[in-house]
Amino acid sequence: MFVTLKPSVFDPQGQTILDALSSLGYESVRDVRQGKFFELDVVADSAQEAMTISTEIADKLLANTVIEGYRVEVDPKRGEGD
Amino acid sequence: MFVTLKPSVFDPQGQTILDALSSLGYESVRDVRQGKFFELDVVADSAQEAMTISTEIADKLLANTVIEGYRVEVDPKRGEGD
Amino acid sequence: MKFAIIEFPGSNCDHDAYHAVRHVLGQQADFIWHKDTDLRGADTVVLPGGFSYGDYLRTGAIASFSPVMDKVREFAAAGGPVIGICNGFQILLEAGLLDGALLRNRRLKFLCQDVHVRVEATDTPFTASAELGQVLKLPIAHREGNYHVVPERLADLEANRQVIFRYCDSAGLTSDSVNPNGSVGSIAGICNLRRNVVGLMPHPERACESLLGSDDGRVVFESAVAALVA
Amino acid sequence: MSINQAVIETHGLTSAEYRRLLDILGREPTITELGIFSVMWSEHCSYKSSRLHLRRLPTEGPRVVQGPGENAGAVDIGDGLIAVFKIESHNHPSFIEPYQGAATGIGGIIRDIFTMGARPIALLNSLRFGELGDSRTGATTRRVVDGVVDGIAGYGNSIGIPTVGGEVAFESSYSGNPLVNVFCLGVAHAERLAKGLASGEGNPVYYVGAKTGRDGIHGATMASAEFDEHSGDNRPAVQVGDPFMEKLLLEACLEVMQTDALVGIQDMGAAGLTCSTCEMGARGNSGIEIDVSLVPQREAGMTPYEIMLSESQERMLLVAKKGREAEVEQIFAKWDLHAVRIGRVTGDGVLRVREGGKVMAEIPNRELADGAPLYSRPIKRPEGLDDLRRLDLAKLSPPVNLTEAWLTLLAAPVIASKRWVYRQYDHMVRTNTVIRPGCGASVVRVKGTDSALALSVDGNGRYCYLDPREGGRLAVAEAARNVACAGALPIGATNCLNFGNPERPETMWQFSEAVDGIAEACRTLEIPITGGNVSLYNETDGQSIYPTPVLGVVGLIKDATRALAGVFPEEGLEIVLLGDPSGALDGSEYLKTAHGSVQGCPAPVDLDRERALQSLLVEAASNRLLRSAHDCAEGGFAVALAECCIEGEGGGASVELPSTVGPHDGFGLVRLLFGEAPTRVLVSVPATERPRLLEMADAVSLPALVVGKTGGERIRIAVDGDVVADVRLEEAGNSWVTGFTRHFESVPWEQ
Ligand SMILES: Nc1ncnc2c1ncn2[C@@H]1O[C@H](COP(=O)(O)OP(=O)(O)O)[C@@H](O)[C@H]1O
Ligand SMILES: [Mg+2]
Repeated sequence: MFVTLKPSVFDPQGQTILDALSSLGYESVRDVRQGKFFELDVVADSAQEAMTISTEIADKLLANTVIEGYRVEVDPKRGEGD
Repeated sequence: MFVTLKPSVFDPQGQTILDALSSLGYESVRDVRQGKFFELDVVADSAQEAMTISTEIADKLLANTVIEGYRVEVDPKRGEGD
Repeated sequence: MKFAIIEFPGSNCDHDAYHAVRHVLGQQADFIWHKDTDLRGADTVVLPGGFSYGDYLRTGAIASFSPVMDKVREFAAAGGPVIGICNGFQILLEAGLLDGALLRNRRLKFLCQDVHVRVEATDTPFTASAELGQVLKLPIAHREGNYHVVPERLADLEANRQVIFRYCDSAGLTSDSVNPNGSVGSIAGICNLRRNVVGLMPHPERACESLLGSDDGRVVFESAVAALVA
Repeated sequence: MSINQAVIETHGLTSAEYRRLLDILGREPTITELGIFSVMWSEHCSYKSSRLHLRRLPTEGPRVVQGPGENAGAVDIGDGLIAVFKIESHNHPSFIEPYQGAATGIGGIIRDIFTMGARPIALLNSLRFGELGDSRTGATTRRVVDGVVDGIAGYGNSIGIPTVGGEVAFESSYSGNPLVNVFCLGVAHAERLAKGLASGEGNPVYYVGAKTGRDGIHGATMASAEFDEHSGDNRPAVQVGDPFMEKLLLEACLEVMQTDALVGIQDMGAAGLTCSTCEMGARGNSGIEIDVSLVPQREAGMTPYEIMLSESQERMLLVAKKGREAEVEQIFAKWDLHAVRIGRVTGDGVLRVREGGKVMAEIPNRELADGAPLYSRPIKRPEGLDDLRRLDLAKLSPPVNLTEAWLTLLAAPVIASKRWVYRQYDHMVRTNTVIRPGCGASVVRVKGTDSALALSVDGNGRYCYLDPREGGRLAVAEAARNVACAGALPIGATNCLNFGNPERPETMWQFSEAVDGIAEACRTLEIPITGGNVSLYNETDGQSIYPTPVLGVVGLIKDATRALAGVFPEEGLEIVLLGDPSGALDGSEYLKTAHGSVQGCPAPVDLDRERALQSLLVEAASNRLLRSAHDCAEGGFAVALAECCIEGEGGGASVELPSTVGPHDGFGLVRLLFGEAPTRVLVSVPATERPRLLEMADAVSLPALVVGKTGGERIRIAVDGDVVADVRLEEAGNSWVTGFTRHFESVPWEQ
C-alpha cells in the first residue's frame, strides 16, 4: 500500500533530499517525492477480498485523503505459503 | 525506491498501527510494517544508468543501512514523456 | 464551569491543560479517558497536546478513532465549545471536525519557541474576551504544524472568517519571516463554520502564568468561562 | 554448544574470571549461564575497573535519601518530596546509529527515574563530538550531531518530558567516539520511593512492556570493548526506541505505585532480563525463578540465551504482592499493556531460568551480582604530560584586533548559542520551566510547592586532559556555580565518567586523579554524589577521548519567584564582577580557536573561595539583591559579558576593567578578556543594592569590582581608560546566534 502526498501539496522532505542530492553533485536527479508504504499481512479468501479490505483501511486510516493519495497492490502468492 | 526496516529490527510504528486496526475490528490483518518510499525523477541515458545512480543514492543517503534495507525499481517509460 | 480534558494514550499536555484551568483559573476540570463515552456534564471540551499513539502513522490519525470522539462529535454538533491544542488540533482535523491538514514544518525540524499570534476573530468561545487584533505571546512545540488547505478552501475559510489566529511579529504584522512552520496564510488556528470548534498549534495552556514567561494564553480559557456565564 | 576457550573469549571473560565462575557454580556452565555471567561481569554492568576508585567519592549528606546502588539517587527537597536524578552514557550506540542510540539513551534514563517511583520532570544532555571543521571527519560528525539531537528530541518530546538544558562541545578527540550523556530528574513523595528488590517467597514476578526481540544481544559487552574497524559487525544489534510504549509504561507504573501492591520494580536496561532478575534478587536477599517460555517474544525461535541477554527497550520487571495480582494486571490493562507473570520469588537466593520444565541456568544471585572480580588496574602518569602542561606564549602572537578576536570566539561552535539544538527539544512541556535553556542553568518549579530546582551539567575534557585532578575539581565547581548563579543551593550531584581503555595504565591514572578531584570538590562544597555512571573503552583505533567527567548538579530554590536568570534584564543596572578579574589562557577556548593549541595548566580552583562565592550568590538571590548572574566560563569575561547582553533585555553594556599585572608577553589584555578561571561571576544589580552586595562580598573577602552599566547599543570594554574592544550589540548578537548553524551548515554532506 503506497501513500504519497498529492502533487499539489508541497513536500518539504522531498525538497530537502533534493537539495542534499544536488549539493552532493547528483545533478541528474530532477525531483524527489517522499511517501510511505505499508506492508499488511491480510488473511482473506481471495485476492479480491484482500483488495477490498486493504482499500478500506487505506482510505479510512492509512492515508489522509485531504493531502494524500494511495495505491493498493495485492500479492496473493504471499499467503499461499501459510 | 523502497526503504524498510530490516526484518529483525523492531518496528514500533507498524505494531501500533496493527493494534489500532485490530481495535477498529480489522482482525484479518496479521502484521503491519511501515516503510518509506521515494520517487526520484532521474535523467539518465539508460535504465541501467538510472539504476546505478539510484542505488548509490539509496545506499548513501536515503536508507540508513544500519537498520534499514532498500530496493530500487526503475520505470524507464516515465522519462519518455518529458 | 467544568472543562473536560480528554486523555489519549500518548497525550502529554493533558496535565498542563488541567493545571491551567483548575489551578490557575480555579475552574472545575475532569480528565476523560479516551475509552470513556461520557463527558460527565462538561461545559467545554479540551483536546490537549502531546503525541497520541506516538504520532505514529500520522499525527492525530489513530486518536481520531477513539471511542470518546463520537461523544466529542455529538457535543460539538450540539454547539458545545471544543478546543484542540497542538496534537488536539491535529486530532480535530483527522476527525473531520475542522478543515485542512497539518504537514511537516517547512524546515522539517521540531520547533519549540515563543511566537506571536494575532487574534483574528472574537466571536468564538475561545477568543470572546480578547480584543480583535490583540497580539499574544505563546509557545509552540511541534514538528507537524504547517497548516495546509487547497486554495479554494482557503478562500472559503477567509471569507467565512474562520481563521482565528495568525502568526505575526510582536507588533502584529504578518510576514513570511515570522511564520515559523510555513503554514498557508500564516494560519495558527481556525474554527469551524459554526464557530464553536477551535484548533490551534500554539499552546495557550503553557502561557498562563507570568512565572513561566507569559500569561497571554489565559485569555483563551477565560473566554471559555465568560462565554458560558454570558 | 560446548564451552571451549574460544567461546569463553568471545564472551569477554578472562581465564581468571572463568575460573571464578567455575568456583561459584562448582561445575561447568551451560551456554545460557556463560552468557549471563559475561554480561553481568562486563565492565558496563560490574564496574570492575572503576569500583575501587568510586568508593572515594563522598556520598553522604543530611539530604541524601538514596545514595549510589539503586537505579538512581535521591535527595530531600522539603515539603515531603524528594528529587530523584541520575546521568547515564549512551556513547557507543550513538556512534553506530545516532538517532536510535541517543533515543534509547533517553528511554533508559527515564526508566531509571520512574522505576524509583518518581515522576520525571526534566531532562538534560551533555554532548561531545568531533570537530565540524575537520576535513576528514567533519561530514560524519555533522551526521552524528544531527542524528543525536534528533533522537533526543524524538524520544523526549514524544514522551512529554522537557529537555531543559545541556551542553555541546567539539574536540577532535571525540571524532570517532562521540559522547552522549543524558540526565533525568524526577520528583517523588518521600514515602513512595520504590526500590529494585525482590522479596517475599512466592510473590509473583511480572514482565511488562515491549516484546523481547534479538536486539542488542551483547550490547552490554559492546559498550565495554573498544571500537575498531570491525565494529560494523555489531550493527544489527541496534535497538529501536518506542517512546509511545514508554509513555504507557511510565503512566501505568506510576499508577501501580500509588497502590501498595508492589514489592519492587526495575527496568530492563543493559543486560535486560539477566540484570534485572539477578539484581532484584540480590538486593532483596532472595532468589528469582522465571520461565523464559512465558516471556513475550517478538521473533520466533529465540533461545533462552537470547531471551536472557536481549536488550530490547521499554520493558520492566515487577514483583507484586501475592493476592494483589488482579489489581496490578488491571492497571496495566487500562494502559493497553499486558503484564505477564513469568515467575516467582524464591527463598534460595538462586537465579533460576527455566524453559518450560527444563532448567537452563541456576546461579547464586549474590555471587553473580556482586561477585565480579574487582580490578585494581595499574596506574601510570602519562609521559609527555609535562610538555603538554607547559604553555609558551612566546611562540604565538597576540591578536591585532581584540574586537575581531571576540567576534570569532562568540561564533565558535563551543561558545555560540545552542539554540539550533534546544529549539528541537520541547523544553516547556509540563509547564514548569521557569528558566529555559539559553544561558546557564535551567530552572524547573516543583508544582504544589513554592520551590524550584536548578539543574546544570558541565565538564571540560580539555582541562581534564591537561590535569585530570584539577579538571575533576573544576567540573564540580562549574556545575555547582551555574546552579548557584540561578539562586539555588547545590544539594546533590551525579556524575558520568567517560574515559578511554582502562587496561591502559595512563587511562587509569586519569580516572583515579579525576575521581580524587571530584571527591575533593564535592567534600569542600558539601555536595554529595548520589549516583552516576562510568563509561570506559571510549577509544577508536587506539585513540582515546579526552578524559571527560561530566557533573550534573541539582540545586534548590525555596521560592521559585526568586530564580535568577543569566542575562541582563533591563537597562541602567550596575554590572559587578565577583572574583578575580583576570584568567589564564592555559587550555582555554581562545587558545584553541585562535591558535589550535591545547596546552598549559588550567587555572586551579580555590574551593574555599568558590564556596564563599556560591553561598553569597544564593543569599543575594534569595534577598532579591541581584537581577542576574552569569559565570565566566569558556571564552572568559568578554564572552560572558556579550552573552548577558545578547540574550537579555538590557541592551548593550559599557565596562571598564583595571589592567592586571602579569607577564609582559603581550597577552595581558587577551588574558583579561578571554582568559578562563573559575570562581568568577558577572552579576547585575540595581544601583541601590550595590552597597549591600559589596559589603557581603567584603565580609567573605571575595573581590567584587563594579565594572560598568547595562544599556546602549554597543558592548564596549575599556581597560584603564582606553577602549580595547567595542562592537555593536547587533553584530555581536549575530555572531553568537548564528555561529553554530553557520559552522554546522558549512560542513558538506557525508559522501
Ligand atoms: N545539548 C543541549 N541541550 C539543551 N540545551 C543546551 C544544550 N547545549 C547547551 N544548551 C543550553 O545553552 C546554554 C549555554 O550552554 P553552555 O555554553 O554550556 O553554558 P553554561 O555552561 O554557562 O551553562 C545553557 O542554557 C544550556 O542549557
Ligand atoms: Mg558549561
